[in-house]
Amino acid sequence: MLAGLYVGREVPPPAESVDVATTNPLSPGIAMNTDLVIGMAGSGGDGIVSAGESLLTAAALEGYHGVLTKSFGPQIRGGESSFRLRVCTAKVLSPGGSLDLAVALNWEDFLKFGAELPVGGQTTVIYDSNTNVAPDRIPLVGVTPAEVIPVPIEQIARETGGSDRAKNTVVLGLMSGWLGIGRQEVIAGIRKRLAKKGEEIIERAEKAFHAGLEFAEQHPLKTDRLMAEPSAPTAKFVVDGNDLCAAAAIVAGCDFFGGYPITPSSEIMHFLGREIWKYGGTMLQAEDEIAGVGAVVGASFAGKKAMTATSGPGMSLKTEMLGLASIAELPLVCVNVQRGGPSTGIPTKGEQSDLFQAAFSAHGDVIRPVLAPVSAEDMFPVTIEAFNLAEQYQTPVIILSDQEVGQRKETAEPIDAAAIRIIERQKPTAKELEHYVRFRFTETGISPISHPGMKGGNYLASGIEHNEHGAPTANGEMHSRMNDKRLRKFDPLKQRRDLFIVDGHADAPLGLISWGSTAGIAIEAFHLALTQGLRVKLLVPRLLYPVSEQVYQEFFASIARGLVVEQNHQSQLFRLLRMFVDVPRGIEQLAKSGSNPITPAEVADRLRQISLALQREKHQQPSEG
Amino acid sequence: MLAGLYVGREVPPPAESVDVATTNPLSPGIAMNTDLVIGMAGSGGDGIVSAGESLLTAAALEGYHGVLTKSFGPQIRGGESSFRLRVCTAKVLSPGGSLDLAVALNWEDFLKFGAELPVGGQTTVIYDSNTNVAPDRIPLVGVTPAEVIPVPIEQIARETGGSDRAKNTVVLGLMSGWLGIGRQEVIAGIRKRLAKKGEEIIERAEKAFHAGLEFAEQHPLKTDRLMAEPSAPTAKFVVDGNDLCAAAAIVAGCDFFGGYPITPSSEIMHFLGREIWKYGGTMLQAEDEIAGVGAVVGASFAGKKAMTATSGPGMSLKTEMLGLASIAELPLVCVNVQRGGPSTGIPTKGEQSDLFQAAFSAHGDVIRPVLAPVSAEDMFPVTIEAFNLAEQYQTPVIILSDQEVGQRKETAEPIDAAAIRIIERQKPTAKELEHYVRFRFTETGISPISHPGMKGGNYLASGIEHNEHGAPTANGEMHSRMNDKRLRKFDPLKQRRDLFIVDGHADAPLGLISWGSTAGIAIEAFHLALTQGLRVKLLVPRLLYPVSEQVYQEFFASIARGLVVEQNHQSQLFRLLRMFVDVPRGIEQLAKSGSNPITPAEVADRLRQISLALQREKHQQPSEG
Amino acid sequence: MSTLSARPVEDYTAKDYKSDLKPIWCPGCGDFGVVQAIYRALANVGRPPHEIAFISGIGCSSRIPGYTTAYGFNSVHGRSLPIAQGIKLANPDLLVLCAGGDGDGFSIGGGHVAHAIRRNIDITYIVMDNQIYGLTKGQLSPTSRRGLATVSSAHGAMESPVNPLLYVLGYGAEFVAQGTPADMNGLAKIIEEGIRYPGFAFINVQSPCVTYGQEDQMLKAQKATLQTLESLSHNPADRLAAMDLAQAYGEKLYTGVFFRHAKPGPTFERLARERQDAQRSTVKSRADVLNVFRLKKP
Amino acid sequence: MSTLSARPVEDYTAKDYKSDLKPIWCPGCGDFGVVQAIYRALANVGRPPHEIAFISGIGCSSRIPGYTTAYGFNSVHGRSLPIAQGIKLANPDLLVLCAGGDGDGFSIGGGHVAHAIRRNIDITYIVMDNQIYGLTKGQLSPTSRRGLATVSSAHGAMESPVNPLLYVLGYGAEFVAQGTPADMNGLAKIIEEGIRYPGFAFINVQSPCVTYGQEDQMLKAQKATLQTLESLSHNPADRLAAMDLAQAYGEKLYTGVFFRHAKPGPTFERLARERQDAQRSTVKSRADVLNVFRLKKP
Ligand SMILES: Cc1ncc(C[n+]2csc(CCOP(=O)(O)OP(=O)(O)O)c2C)c(N)n1
Ligand SMILES: Cc1ncc(C[n+]2csc(CCOP(=O)(O)OP(=O)(O)O)c2C)c(N)n1
Ligand code: SF4
Ligand code: SF4
Ligand SMILES: [Mg+2]
Ligand SMILES: [Mg+2]
Repeated sequence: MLAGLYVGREVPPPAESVDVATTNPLSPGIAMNTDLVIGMAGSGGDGIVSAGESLLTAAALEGYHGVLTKSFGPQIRGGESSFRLRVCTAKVLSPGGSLDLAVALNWEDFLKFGAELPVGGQTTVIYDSNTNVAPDRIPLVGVTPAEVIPVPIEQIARETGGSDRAKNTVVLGLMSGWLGIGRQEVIAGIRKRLAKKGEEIIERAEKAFHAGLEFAEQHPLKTDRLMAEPSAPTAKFVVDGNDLCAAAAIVAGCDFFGGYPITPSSEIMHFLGREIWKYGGTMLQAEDEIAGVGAVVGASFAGKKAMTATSGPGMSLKTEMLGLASIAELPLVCVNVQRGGPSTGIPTKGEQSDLFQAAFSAHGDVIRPVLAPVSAEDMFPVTIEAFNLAEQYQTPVIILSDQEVGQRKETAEPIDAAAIRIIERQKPTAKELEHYVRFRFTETGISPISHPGMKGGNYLASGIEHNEHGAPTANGEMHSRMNDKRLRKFDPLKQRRDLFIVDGHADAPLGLISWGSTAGIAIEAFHLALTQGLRVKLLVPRLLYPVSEQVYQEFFASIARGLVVEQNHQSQLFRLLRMFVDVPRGIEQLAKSGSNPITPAEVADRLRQISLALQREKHQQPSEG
Repeated sequence: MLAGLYVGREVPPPAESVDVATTNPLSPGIAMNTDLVIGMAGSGGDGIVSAGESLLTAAALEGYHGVLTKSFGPQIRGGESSFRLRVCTAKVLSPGGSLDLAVALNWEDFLKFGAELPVGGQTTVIYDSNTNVAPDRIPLVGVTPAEVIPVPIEQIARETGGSDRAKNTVVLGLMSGWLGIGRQEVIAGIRKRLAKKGEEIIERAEKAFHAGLEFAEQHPLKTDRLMAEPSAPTAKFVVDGNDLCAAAAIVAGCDFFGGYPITPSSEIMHFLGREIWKYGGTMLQAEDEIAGVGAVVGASFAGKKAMTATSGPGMSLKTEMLGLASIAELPLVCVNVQRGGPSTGIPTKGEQSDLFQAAFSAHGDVIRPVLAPVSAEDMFPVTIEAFNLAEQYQTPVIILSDQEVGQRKETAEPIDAAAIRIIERQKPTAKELEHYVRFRFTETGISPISHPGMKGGNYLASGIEHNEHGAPTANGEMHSRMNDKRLRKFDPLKQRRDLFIVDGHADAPLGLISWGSTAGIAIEAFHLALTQGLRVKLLVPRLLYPVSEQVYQEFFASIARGLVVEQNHQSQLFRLLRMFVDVPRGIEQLAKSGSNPITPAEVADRLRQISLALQREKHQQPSEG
Repeated sequence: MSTLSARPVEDYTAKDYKSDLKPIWCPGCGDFGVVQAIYRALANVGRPPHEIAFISGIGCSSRIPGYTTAYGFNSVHGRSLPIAQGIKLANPDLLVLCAGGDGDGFSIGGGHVAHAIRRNIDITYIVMDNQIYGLTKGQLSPTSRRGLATVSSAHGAMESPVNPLLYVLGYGAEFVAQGTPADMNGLAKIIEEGIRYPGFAFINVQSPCVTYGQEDQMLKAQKATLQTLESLSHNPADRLAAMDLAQAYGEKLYTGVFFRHAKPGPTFERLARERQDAQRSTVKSRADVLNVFRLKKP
Repeated sequence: MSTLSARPVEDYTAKDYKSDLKPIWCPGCGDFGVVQAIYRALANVGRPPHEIAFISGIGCSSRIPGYTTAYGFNSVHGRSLPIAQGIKLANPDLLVLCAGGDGDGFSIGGGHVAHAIRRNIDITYIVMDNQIYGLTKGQLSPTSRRGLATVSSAHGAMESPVNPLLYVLGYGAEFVAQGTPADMNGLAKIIEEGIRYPGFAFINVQSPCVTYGQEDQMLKAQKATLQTLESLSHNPADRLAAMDLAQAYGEKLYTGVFFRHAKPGPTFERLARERQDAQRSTVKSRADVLNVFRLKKP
């Protein structure tokens, strides 16, 4: 069973907080915020991301939930840089919609992020007054923010921190003041980070922070941005998807990683390059992706759990080896942290456009499971599950993550590794080793697998079609039986209901489906729609392929209309489902190419429209009787 | 328009001859055959294939139609070897069903081919009496052939030809005698082939041939196998799919081929390695498949028409480069002569299991056209079309051939290259070159393309997402627009009706769909079914992807039940269609893994069953009114 | 380079080869110097930009074609050489340049180098060797020194570096040189020589990565340590001597021409042209290719 | 080979390593001799078959693992080395053999050789070099001589052949040898030496293809021309001398050990084990890896 948060119907309660204010318990009458989105942009040297991380850590320490996404220009150094931080008193699953607070260290860089940092009528805009722009002249066309506040950020930084490199610390002070978060924690964090740099530097940083804080206190906001207390403050983890994937691999028993660097997946390799040795494992930075997955195939043949990770171009190169692993029936996990495609595409931005490839890139008749995590936190159970499926079914398993999930930082519930169930590959018994037959036709299609070092288990693995003993064959009937064995063995996997998040009224006529990094958005939209009174139900597959016909058929049974939400151009999940399931005609698609934001509000709107159309349709139907 | 034989409704008339005997005009009362299938097997050194080729050539010279397929064991030399030759008085499209005449030089090798050389109750079995098996003891279980004739083939060969290497010549004599084909032609062929070996050798061969002929005349068959005169004897070509593909490429204007050897595609490279220089082109045997297609991408960028060819494993390796060609919008043709998969699979036998890969192997949102020829002869128009589509749409185009089509020899109508329409890529005009914008957003999505050497056309090609000028961008909106451009440009292609073979009554309730090498079988089955009175219609797409929704919708409009026939395990075309078209529920699948024969009779049977079920269903429905 | 354009050489200056795209390299990156040297070399050679095809893979260094006015192709990681060969064979009249990083050329692309060289296709291949993966933010490259700690080798590299100079000499390259933007004149000169060499030319450039590189690889350090091969009176016609000097890669910084074959061998494209010329007369039109399928009475 | 099994050496004979699969090579193929030599070498080394992993790519020669009783892996074309490295790193106690053809190793697989060597993973890599593509029926291989006409080069090869011996020496291989089934004793001996060498060992075998090869490559011709390096009193510790002799590849048939490093360097797997041993003490259970995500009050 998939260990994790959102199994079966256990969907977290609606984030009631979304865009809804509560009252300040201290000074009743003043609304306090439960859910805020902050966006900040500047140039690469401005320490934007580290500011975002400080804020998230501080909030997490106080018991808040949060999601931090980062976005950069193509430059390695000196280009534009930004973060988006959503802080919430309850669990959040997406980076949210428009910004509540926007911070522009300079306008040129801020504008480069376009729709990624959306400013709306409810936004408070803060900018460095050194940009010499009047508050009513800020270069945002077509919007009138709630409030626009120039702050002499650079000036304060120079005066207190001694250099403009303290600008991010000043902003931390401002945020801390206006949000009421992390006074102690930010300072403590700064101290820790700068410990080696000496007391003088620390002192300056503290000064800069306090100056920001002071400015905030002296300039209260028109729209109050004080955060309410977190609902149930517990100890938190702060995770990012790539790191957590690597850590989960270690917990799952992974002893070998082979791969080749590629954005936005490299952190998985970096993490394992630091950590895997401690657990007796080995990390190999190979000469290319083919060699990386080749070494993984080898390690698996040698009896070890093994993984590789890459992004689109690397996936394309790994195609042949993945096919080999399928026919040789060797377990392995392959993570694709998707980015904008095709080809080199947009390396630094997420997209969900490699689903077709994940399912169908191999030549020949092949099934290999494809899983997708819905959040960074979800990377843990999904990675564990990927290893379990790989070992159980003796197959490559693909994890379809993406830049969004892979590189974002999130608060997460503490993980209890002991609660995880780990599956090991089925090895031949002593008796079976007496007359070992590697590819024996069994009822399940799964045959016990030996490995070098195991006496009596000697066999020939190959990419050539083979008989039960592994001997090459060109016989059509044997080929047919082996294909059948290799495909049929996945039948039980299609029965696994715990790999789906299902929520809502069983007989709702309106359906919402999404996957991977957009699933969080859809889940929030689902709860929004529920609060708006829509009769909607939700389906989020974490198992994308093979397609579990039954799960979808049951889901669709009551559905007249609905929406599939995904971050690609061709509605790839929607198309994939149609291959195996009778998808109701009323299902529409909300599909956007990568780095074009999809927001919960937008999805909920679309659902509302669909629901209205459905009602109109019903009324037009002649009444019965 | 696709130049070729089976365009639109121009399907050849039913091969009335199938399994139907006509009367001998010379001796009325004796039935003469219009359609015979001969199979022969022996060991590699026996010259099996050259015997088959001699017979086909002789038959073709007399105006018969024929299809010759070859099948071998995995050995390079000395292994088992076989041919199947179908000779017909009218056009044939498939290798046919059970054998009429089976020739076993030895039983061990014959049996290795199993279902590929099917012996039935109507078969005349000839075997070498040196195998010391009594005619009622031949090792074929579960069948009683019409007649079993031991012939001292080896003995005759030694006595007349002077060595057992003349066995195949003796068999040619036997066939010539029993079928009444090619007395002159076979001898003439032998003479030509052995011209250099001297008069003595030629004389011995002639003796061996005549000894066979004599034996046949002295031992008339119970079931007469004399062939009737061909219906309309015209000059013929004898083609095989791979060679014809290469030749068509030259006719289409291909100036560059880059590739890497792989069975069963290598003949394309061999042909071009011999011929392309004559037409000013270059053939590069690259170090691997990636380099092969890489060089093709380069040649295309340089303004030339270019092609690569491979089989499954090579396709997997070319994935990344094909994605590059898609986003850089560079024309190229990539031939996949499919074999049994996955992985190395069965290199020497055909399969149609790379369709999913052809359509979906690239990462990111990509469409690239996929075409499939229905016969060796069809390789000509399909290859021409592939180049035309590549140049017109600035895209890689995949031709899905397979071992069956690629390596079989067929009689074909003489090809008139002058009747072919060749499409050239749209180049910028002098005016456009003044301010050239490579990826300009145009109405069609197709932008004129320059190449090095063209003054003013200088631009940056890349696999990175780019703006209209080719400059790299990470902007989401630009990405979305470019994706749209690259996908939308194929809309007109989906309107091309001439890329489909459609036949039968427009309102037939029974549908038959097939593609590629199995299409010939399906077409024959379709005509069989018609003669049996079934109300059936036929659809054979030569454009497999993108899926032309409209063509299918129209076809399906009248359909209640039907059958999709293909040579793979997962019913890949059936699944692919479901993605884009509402496939009626009554459509069944006849799908077999590679090298498990599908015969016209079997398909027709299945259609009959489906039709019966349909009728039962209708009768069960309560009558109206 | 097979043919020089008709246009007189003096018509071109370095800026004719500079495009409008603003380089997004880090300030101080060695690649700025490399592209400058290329502009100068191209100006000296004097081919018009539209007769030049400039191909690269992926990496910081591989952005370079976009900063020139030539026809550029910023392709995929490690595959610049196959693409460049296809271009040159399709149109031997073009001047074909190829460039990329140490990872692009000797890790993922390492399998293509030997074959480009043994075919001897007239391409000038410039590797910007910074001993690191710049674009992907600082992982080990194949030329990184043993023991180097990077994001991908937290505990130090456990493999020996490749030796690009020795490799290509072993592959039989006829022109092998090394340069650095620390000596701009020298660099521009060897690039020009490489372009003028009538066959495959390999140029390794020690182009520092100021963001992820090591102190001793920076231009300043290079200036202090570099030794020109001329100053060592190395005879570039001596292949074994070149190999001997190449062994010092990673320890000594030699610049200049390691090897220039005294008698350039035939290029693949020249042999191809000869073959085409010899064969062309046997046919009249493309349709003739169909004759092989025609059945003739024996 | 890192550890010898406890079982005494004399327990094994060549036939313990011979499987029941009947080779489907052409009668007379050189590969028959190679597999015999491997049986003999393995028997001398004396590791039990189940502690041996034998990996190959695709080709006639790559069928060889199936003819032994070891754990075999007849993988995909050109990728035996990456797979073998994964196996050895996953379980350094195994004896890992790797084999394949000239095309498998130096054309499609050519990009992997240098990296296996610079990592110095203890694998013995045997290339059956027949200067042709056997399995695919006679195309040019990377070691085919210039001008050779084959099915894929009707008008003759236009490229120079690769030189496997010189390449691997350039890559820094510590053990480089050449053998031929024309001298079975010599061949068995160098394979045994290669296996016993504690690091990556490369063995080129001149294994004739009787179906598509040239007359002068057949065993008979080889017997007449081969010269043992011993007879030339070559010092296998001398790398430059080895390179010099290796230059004659394709012209002279030298057999024996070209190079054996006097002081074997550390293998990757040894360094990895040291690293594991050093780091292991810092953690108690796999769950400890999650500690990095734990927030602690600063
Ligand atoms: C197939 C593929 N694998 C990996 C990558 C990621 N990637 C891009 S550039 C690069 C290496 C960069 O190093 P180098 O070639 O030395 O160039 P530099 O940036 O140092 O100039 C990598 C691993 C990719 N784009 N494509
Ligand atoms: C990816 C891939 N490309 C091509 C092939 C076809 N193929 C199989 S073996 C081979 C080359 C055989 O030559 P070599 O490696 O020298 O081995 P030999 O048969 O001569 O022993 C080729 C091209 C393949 N199986 N897979
Ligand atoms: S990361 Fe290094 S190589 Fe890349 S642009 Fe910056 S300095 Fe240059
Ligand atoms: S084709 Fe050549 S290499 Fe292959 S088995 Fe036959 S003789 Fe050996
Ligand atoms: Mg680099
Ligand atoms: Mg070979």
